[in-house]
Amino acid sequence: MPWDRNQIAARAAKELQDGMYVNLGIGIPTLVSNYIPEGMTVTLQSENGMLGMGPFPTEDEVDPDLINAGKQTITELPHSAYFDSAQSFAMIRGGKIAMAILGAMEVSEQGDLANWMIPGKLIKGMGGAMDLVAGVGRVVVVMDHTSKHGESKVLKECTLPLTGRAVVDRIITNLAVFDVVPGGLKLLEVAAGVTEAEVRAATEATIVG
Amino acid sequence: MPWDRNQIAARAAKELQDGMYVNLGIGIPTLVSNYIPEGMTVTLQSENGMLGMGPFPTEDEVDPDLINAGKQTITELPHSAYFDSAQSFAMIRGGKIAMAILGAMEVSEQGDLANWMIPGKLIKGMGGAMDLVAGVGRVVVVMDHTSKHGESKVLKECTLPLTGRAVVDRIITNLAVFDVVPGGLKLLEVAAGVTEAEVRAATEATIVG
Amino acid sequence: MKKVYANAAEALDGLLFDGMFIAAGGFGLCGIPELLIAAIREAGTRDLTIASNNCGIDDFGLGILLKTRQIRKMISSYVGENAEFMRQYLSGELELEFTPQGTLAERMRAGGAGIPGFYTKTGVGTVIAEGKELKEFDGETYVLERGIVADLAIVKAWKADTSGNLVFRKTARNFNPPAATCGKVCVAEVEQIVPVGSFDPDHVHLPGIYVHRIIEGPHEKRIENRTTRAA
Amino acid sequence: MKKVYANAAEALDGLLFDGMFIAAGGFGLCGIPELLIAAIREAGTRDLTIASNNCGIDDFGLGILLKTRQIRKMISSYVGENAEFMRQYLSGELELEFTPQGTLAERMRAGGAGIPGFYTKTGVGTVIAEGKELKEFDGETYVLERGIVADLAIVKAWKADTSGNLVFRKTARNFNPPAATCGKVCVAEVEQIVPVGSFDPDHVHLPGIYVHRIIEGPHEKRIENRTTRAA
Repeated sequence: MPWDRNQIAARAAKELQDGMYVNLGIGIPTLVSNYIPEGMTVTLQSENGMLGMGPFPTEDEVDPDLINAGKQTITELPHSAYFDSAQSFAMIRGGKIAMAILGAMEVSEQGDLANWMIPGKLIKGMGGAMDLVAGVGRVVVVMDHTSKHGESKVLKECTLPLTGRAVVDRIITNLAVFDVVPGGLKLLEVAAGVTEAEVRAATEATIVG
Repeated sequence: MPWDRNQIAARAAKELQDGMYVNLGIGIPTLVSNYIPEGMTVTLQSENGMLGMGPFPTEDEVDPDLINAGKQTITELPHSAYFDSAQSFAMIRGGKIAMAILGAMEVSEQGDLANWMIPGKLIKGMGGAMDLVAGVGRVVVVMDHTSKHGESKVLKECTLPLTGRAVVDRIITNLAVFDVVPGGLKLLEVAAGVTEAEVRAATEATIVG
Repeated sequence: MKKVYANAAEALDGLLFDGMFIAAGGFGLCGIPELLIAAIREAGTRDLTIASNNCGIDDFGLGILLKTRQIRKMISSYVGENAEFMRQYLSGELELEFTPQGTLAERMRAGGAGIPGFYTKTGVGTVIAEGKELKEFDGETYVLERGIVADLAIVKAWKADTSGNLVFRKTARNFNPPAATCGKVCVAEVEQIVPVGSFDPDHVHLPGIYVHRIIEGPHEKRIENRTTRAA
Repeated sequence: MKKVYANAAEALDGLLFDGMFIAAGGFGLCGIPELLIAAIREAGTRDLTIASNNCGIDDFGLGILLKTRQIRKMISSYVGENAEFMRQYLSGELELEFTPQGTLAERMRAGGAGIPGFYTKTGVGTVIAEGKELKEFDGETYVLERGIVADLAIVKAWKADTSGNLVFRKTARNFNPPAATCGKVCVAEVEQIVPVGSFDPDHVHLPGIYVHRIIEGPHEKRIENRTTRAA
């Protein structure tokens, strides 16, 4: 069985280390915060101007002045700090964030990432994603391996406009986990119940090693 | 009689306008704050990170964490705000300070200013002066008209390393007040008891108009 | 020098003109200058270029100026939540200068800080860098981005003192400080105006030197995406 | 991830090496990391390049590292108060990269913000711009200045919480935040370490992400120029 959204998030949570400052993108990446191991301190950055993002609020706690980058209401923690957007991206661009876990529309074997537009169809905008992939220490992408039509989204070359070139370090899909290495992708792990042959069949990118 | 230091400062204070944000340099410029007209609100910036600089402290009020750019102990005011040096010079470079009143070793008829070093002899450093003359809305220089040896310090060309090129708007010396205009300096005012002939004799720069 | 004005219309009096460039604070609907935006709609100022991370939603925030077609061009990083924004852009009715969020914030800060251009890695190798100058530093390629200076900055803060010092609250700070600094004139709307001396000078987020006119709320502060957990 | 260390020597353990580049906070003797400077003297680390607005005075602050000849090069805007600094510079024993104060602060901020270069008007037409790239923007000439990234940043704050969030006091803030951001590692000395939750998150001046190690005072906080008025 391929991993579901929560299983992908749980696998991505294994990338976390104690003391890390991490930025989680919108969608599956946001779920990663549910799987931070007990006893591990991970500080979540929200690029709209906060370090130390807490859980969603109870109804009583909802505050219109306290949202995350997905515009969801959130809460603060004892070690939280607020700052403006220029400062927020100063720390992102300056490499102070150890890791970003982001969604993807497409990823390539060179580590290129596309996740902000489909020309003529869907324009979301890059938001902070271009800054994140350019600036943070390590970029982990979480995504479905294939499109609804069964086409691989793990490609030799991205077809969509890029968010960043050669920026992805690790790819976690519903089928497998890869590292971007010289010459292509290195298969590290396969979802339980999925065969390596199935992964290879669903992957357009070169798998090496 | 040429003006003394306090009279120069009093004359410079006439440059102030209500609501102005002003930076005062070290030396005579610091004295200008003693001559702010009653009822006029002038906010003094100290480039080490403060707006709303107050008077010197009483002995009881002395605080090592509260100094001005001349490293003198000072006080705060009800509308004061503190910020870091990057923010301080962001507002200086960004033209938010309406006026700076600065000392000078030499000034030229093009509005060039030299006030930070005498090669081989005296090195103070430019401190924030280069940023101030490049960034603020209006630069007023206060200075002695001549050296101890009677040589003019109001020159056709500065001989010392420059702090800024074509940056001075108005010059207030112990003898006279000039504006920097196309072609040279325009004599606006002469100190009481000083003759225009004396001013001209003490001035190497071209006086026009 | 009185900075306090009675309402948004008075605070904007004499500052608006067709074809002008406005920088606006806010992220999504959080910390947006909702009163000033409404006053600009009432004033009917046209052909606006607006630098703002988002463009509100269809019926709130900058979205209301899209509806009235007062905006000619947006400089933004995200259009995701606004159907009309996307529609006007895809149909070519609206010009859109996509700018990565961090680059946008830094462009505002730079413009306010007298920095006409800076280099960043963000966007190198993407369409964002096309037509822009590239430069190598220590073996890496960077793209030159320009500082923004706007005719007018409109921002929202939590509190102001009468000298214009601003204090923001939580993530409603966001783009407001950098936007404020890049305006030739800055008008701020706040929930409460307090006397000078009310703030600890160490707690001021944006010094009054950046703020020329101030008005006091009331603010709706609409929530875009109310997400809660069980108590 | 414990950030709190027992003393300056322990906090610097493993971080010092000959020929290294250090960025230091402080302006004059105000807000200087006096304990960390003393520990660097004890460690005897040599051939230092130090970016700091000033270099202390003869017997306090960075001046003590001049006396021991541990400094090879200073990046500073002002040497005025330090006779030994001026003497070593004029005699050619010390290299000095004069940098205007605002350019120095911005170079630190830029380095910490992933900006390798920015343009400024400051210094154009002076010796400061000699040998540097000039560029025109909108008819005005600007000079390219480089971001600074230091091996180590040493800063002084008023208080830290155990997660490294820093709060500064009055004008002792000065260069400390930009210096902290430009270090690959940042060690902060403070007058008091408090538990997390002690600070209002809106009052944190420098978030803990920038701060790797923390020690607590006591600080002498010497006054350079005590100037008073009659009570």
